[in-house]
Amino acid sequence: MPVITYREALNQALREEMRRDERVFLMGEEVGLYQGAYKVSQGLLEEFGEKRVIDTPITEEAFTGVGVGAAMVGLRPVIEMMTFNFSIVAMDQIVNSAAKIRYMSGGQFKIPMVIRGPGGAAHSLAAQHSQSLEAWFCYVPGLKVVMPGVPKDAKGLLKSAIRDDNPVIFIEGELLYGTKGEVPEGEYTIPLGKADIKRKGSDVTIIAYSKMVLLAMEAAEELAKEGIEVEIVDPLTLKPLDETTILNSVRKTNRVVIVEEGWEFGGFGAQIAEIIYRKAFDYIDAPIERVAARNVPMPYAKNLEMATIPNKARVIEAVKKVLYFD
Amino acid sequence: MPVITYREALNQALREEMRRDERVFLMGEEVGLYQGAYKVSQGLLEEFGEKRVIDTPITEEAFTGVGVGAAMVGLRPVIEMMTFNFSIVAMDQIVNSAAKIRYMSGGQFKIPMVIRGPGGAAHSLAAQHSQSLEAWFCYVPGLKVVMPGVPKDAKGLLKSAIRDDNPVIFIEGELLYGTKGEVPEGEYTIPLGKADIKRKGSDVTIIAYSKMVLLAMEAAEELAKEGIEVEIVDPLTLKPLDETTILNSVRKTNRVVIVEEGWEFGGFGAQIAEIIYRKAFDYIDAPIERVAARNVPMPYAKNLEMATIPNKARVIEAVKKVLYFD
Amino acid sequence: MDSEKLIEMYRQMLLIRRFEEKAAEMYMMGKIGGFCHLYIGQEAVAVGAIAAIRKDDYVIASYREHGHALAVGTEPRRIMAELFGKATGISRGKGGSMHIFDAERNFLGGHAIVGGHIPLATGVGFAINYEGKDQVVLCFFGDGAVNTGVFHESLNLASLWKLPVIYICENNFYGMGTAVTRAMAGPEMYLKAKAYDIPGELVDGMNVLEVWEKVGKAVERARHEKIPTFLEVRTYRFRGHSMSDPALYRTKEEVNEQRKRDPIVTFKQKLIAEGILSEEKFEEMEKEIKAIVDEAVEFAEKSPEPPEEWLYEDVYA
Amino acid sequence: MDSEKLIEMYRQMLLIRRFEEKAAEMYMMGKIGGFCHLYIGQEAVAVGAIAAIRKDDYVIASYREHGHALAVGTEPRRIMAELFGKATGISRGKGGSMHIFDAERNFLGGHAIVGGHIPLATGVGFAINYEGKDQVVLCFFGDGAVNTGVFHESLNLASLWKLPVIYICENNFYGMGTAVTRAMAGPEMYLKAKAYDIPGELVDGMNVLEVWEKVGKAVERARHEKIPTFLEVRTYRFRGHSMSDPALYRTKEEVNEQRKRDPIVTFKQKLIAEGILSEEKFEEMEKEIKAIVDEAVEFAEKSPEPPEEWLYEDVYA
Ligand SMILES: Cc1ncc(C[n+]2csc(CCOP(=O)(O)OP(=O)(O)O)c2C)c(N)n1
Ligand SMILES: Cc1ncc(C[n+]2csc(CCOP(=O)(O)OP(=O)(O)O)c2C)c(N)n1
Ligand SMILES: [Mg+2]
Ligand SMILES: [Mg+2]
Repeated sequence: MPVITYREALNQALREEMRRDERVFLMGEEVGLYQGAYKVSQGLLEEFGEKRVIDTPITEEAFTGVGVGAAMVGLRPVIEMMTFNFSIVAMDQIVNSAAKIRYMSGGQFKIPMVIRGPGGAAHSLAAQHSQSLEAWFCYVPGLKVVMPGVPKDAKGLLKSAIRDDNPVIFIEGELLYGTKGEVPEGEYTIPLGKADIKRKGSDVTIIAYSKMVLLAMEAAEELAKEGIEVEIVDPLTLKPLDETTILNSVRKTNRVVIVEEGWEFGGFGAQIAEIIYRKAFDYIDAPIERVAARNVPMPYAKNLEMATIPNKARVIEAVKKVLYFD
Repeated sequence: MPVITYREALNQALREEMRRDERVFLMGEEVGLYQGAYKVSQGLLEEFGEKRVIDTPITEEAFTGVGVGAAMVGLRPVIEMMTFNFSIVAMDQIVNSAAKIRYMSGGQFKIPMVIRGPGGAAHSLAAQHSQSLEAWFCYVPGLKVVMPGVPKDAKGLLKSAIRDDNPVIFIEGELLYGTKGEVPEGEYTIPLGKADIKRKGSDVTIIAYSKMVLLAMEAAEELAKEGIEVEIVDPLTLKPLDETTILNSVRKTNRVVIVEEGWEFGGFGAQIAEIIYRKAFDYIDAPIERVAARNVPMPYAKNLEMATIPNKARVIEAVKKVLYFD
Repeated sequence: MDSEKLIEMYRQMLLIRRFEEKAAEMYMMGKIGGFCHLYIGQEAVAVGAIAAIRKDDYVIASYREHGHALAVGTEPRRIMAELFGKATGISRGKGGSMHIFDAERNFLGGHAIVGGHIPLATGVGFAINYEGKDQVVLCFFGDGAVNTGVFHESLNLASLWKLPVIYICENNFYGMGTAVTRAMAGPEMYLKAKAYDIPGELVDGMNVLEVWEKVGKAVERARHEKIPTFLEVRTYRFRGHSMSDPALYRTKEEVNEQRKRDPIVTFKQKLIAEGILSEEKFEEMEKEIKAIVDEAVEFAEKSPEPPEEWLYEDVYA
Repeated sequence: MDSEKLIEMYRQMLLIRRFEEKAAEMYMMGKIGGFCHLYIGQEAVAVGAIAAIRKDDYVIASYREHGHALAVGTEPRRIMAELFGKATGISRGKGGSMHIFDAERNFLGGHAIVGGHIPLATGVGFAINYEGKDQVVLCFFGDGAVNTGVFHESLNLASLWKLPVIYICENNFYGMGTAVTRAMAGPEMYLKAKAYDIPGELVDGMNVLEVWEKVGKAVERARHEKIPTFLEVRTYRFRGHSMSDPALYRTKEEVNEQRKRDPIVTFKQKLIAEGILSEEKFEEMEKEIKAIVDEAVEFAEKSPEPPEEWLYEDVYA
């Protein structure tokens, strides 16, 4: 299988879907002439022209609404948030238009639309540019939320998201764009709503998504040296969440660590944990550990940033804790 | 003790704090001439004049930012959201300015500001006007979140919120404004971050806030007839959360029901549950039950609306479930 | 314009008026819940504007949209049933007064966040160009919406991208209880179009023919030259902001003065003066409309509530 | 204007230029992280504008704010230490390049959401009036911010409420890689002030004296008549948008053409022509500034990282 970057995988997905369906277009800041702030849309303007790759002014609220309006009358917009931090100014359009129009209209309209871009922290971008908002989006009925961690998933899921008839929040990782992985040749899709077991193991289940999958993999390898076999479940889609795969793993290992990049208090991991406790209470042998960002706005200083976001040591410690190794 | 409405209690709090401190002002849509969309600010324009009771255009994003700017240089704004649904368009100012400026500036500025107004569903207001957003606010470091359910708490907490040096999200209930309760005579405050036991009981703990406290009380009375003694813990402040009071009750009853008006998936109750499981795992005799809104945009039709939001029957059922009565 | 079209305009205005009066009655009886914003006094705006477009053009509006829905031809009974929250409502009882949608008639709702639907209209304009079509979009909103940021962002996009959208501000001089002059700097608001280099015009919203004519010109520009327009249409609402507003912020005198401009009364006088309709025919029309509205109520009344299974439908496609 | 003030303006511009050049160097060496937006080419704007206000007035800016902080008098070493993420940084190492704050000098930051600080400035203006004071606020932002809704909402409020705020758009002709003409309809952007019934003016941002003079007039209006102003100050950034932008969207020729307008070079020529400063004095000043900047780096380099306990400080007051 060819090895490509996460960025290229996304680019391929966009390109293939735009070739496949004339109604798909890409809109956002710097997606065209600049080739994308993070170069995900590299070359698309050249191939598809200004009609289908549209640079916008800095008006997230308006152009997200433009996406919704266009979707109402039959197009299939892909709206790029330069980063998801800026989706906050567009939140009304996401929550009150994209997510609700289908319901409010009694099903008369559908909103086949993807809102995508990087989320989470990169390096030293400080408080306003380092937020993980998946917990917010997951809360809103009518939205789907997807967060791939590796190139293969990124491509297959983005293609499915574009084909989905609902508004899909598709959160990438700025620090993932350069990471590489195998991606199948030719056309494939990965269904939304289906988790993936990224590693088989019998001792403990780590649930991790997006960048945190890579962290979990690293931790798992180190733990394997100590004879601890970790199973890693990557939900891929956070909403709708594949509870079955998660619960099956939990029922097998009886011990769970949840790793997320967002803040711990009110983070999406709390909801995953609550579901596990509620639906597999009798299978849980130790309180679930959560590894998440510290509850502070992201500090700029490198050392403080490092202390804020999850790292391998914290994941390992959490695993040992659920195994009562201390 | 005098019996007054929740609305009057809030009005008294505003009035007293505005008398006490010249720097406190009230700003929002229709707060002045109109006397408040829900009449919480009745009479304040007359007493304090246009300087301190300021009507705004429909520009939530800008006037929330105005509050933050004014707070940075020493004033103590109270910003009214006509309803918290409209705070979504102001979210960037709440999250990126109000909550973060203190941290980003290394503590050079403080933002003593209250953002208040009704949240949750009223009657038949449909999807865009019936949202509970506390889960979002609680997620954001730098904010405090307060949700009183009865007049006494509303008054005492609003006074504390206004005196607090941090941005406080103060969510009232549109359907609570007309409800009555005893309120102490004279000056008093209720500290932020301290839960209140609304009812003593030994069989099961119900954790409920805002309107849901009233529902829990009704359910508890009915359950009492069947000999089930419910303890009701009202967190009052959701962030910072008084874990001690909650955990003490849980360690006593070993059974928990959490009632909230927001959506179940990703709702704040998930975080409360997760804390309880993590910190009192060995004390929990049955999976925690959550009673929350169904995961749908709010429908308009009365019967569907009723089927969406928590009701007494569902609370009673949940209590019986954690008691393994079925 | 031929008499038939004039008569049809009158008929539509009257239908809206009577429909809204009945809605008010039903609201008072508790048959309708939530927020209910009547269109009484503003009828000439929706009717005149919508008379200027084709069936395949698009219309989108705020929460004060019963009139627009009636003007595009949505069945009164389906709207009334929606207000009643019934299964037969045009939005299956899930939208209510503020969220009337009619996909079949290209009526895109019914939106309750002030300003929030303006970018949607902009997006529909974008889609029309994208597909190489020649439709147009009429986007109706209140004076209050002109202060929201998203209005300005949208006009900038429409001008930049040459979108066939006509932005129609129904300036009824109040945003809830706040007079326009207390909320908006530079009160000649149609001049704001200049900032975006698009045509801006003032329109007398109490004169259905003027609305029709000026919207018509804007529609031509949009359809054939892809030029968006911003229209400030001055009108007045004779009732409170919503059913629960006693409207204490304005004087009886002011309202009475405005009532003299009643678009239905003045248009009727014109039609009589020009011999287009006789008093007799007016009577007949009143009866016909009364029957329609009564039937709408009966239909709504008799319709079932939406079944509880519907709760989880329409969340996802 | 007396020569001393002219010389001081020159000195400040030069300090900014050299500081930013050094910052670029340090960024390339990996000493500075994150996004780093240099002010090179735009120095005359901050320096000219801030020369027109009093010490007790307020200044607020976007993420491209090193220059403004230096112009209000924040110690270069404290800024450099902030860029290095050190404990001695002006924001304790927590803010970084985009979030320089200096409470002592009424410098209100450093904000990284485009347009997001414009309402804050508006609120400070509100507070000034509230307290019956006569200060003013200078609010700096880019051409990209003029398209954001919150800019428009804010100008409306400032005009309605008569706030002493001067809104200064530093039009450097690009918002990241997007030329103004591709992002903004009606490119004579200072005319947008008309929509809000406030003065709007065009200013040559490469001429520090013109900036000083025109901002000065706006400051007078704001201070004494409570009239807000919107200024479009035309300038240019000689570097990319941020340190990671190779700026492929514009030609070398264009940049070279603009470099002829270099505000420092042209001002120097003027000072020499008018005999205000000799070449010798210029040399001295260069040395003095080089020493300051070098010392700033040394200070930053030697300063400790913020201790981990600080992580949880400053979340709440
Ligand atoms: C963003 C937002 N803020 C506040 C409200 C509450 N609200 C509903 S209608 C209204 C007044 C709108 O006035 P205008 O735009 O003039 O329209 P009109 O009602 O006069 O038709 C307000 C403040 C809202 N729906 N959305
Ligand atoms: C709301 C928002 N959207 C996007 C960005 C990403 N971004 C940062 S700076 C910038 C360009 C701003 O251009 P301009 O306002 O002209 O200021 P300049 O950088 O030229 O000084 C963009 C798009 C952001 N910070 N905030
Ligand atoms: Mg109005
Ligand atoms: Mg620029």
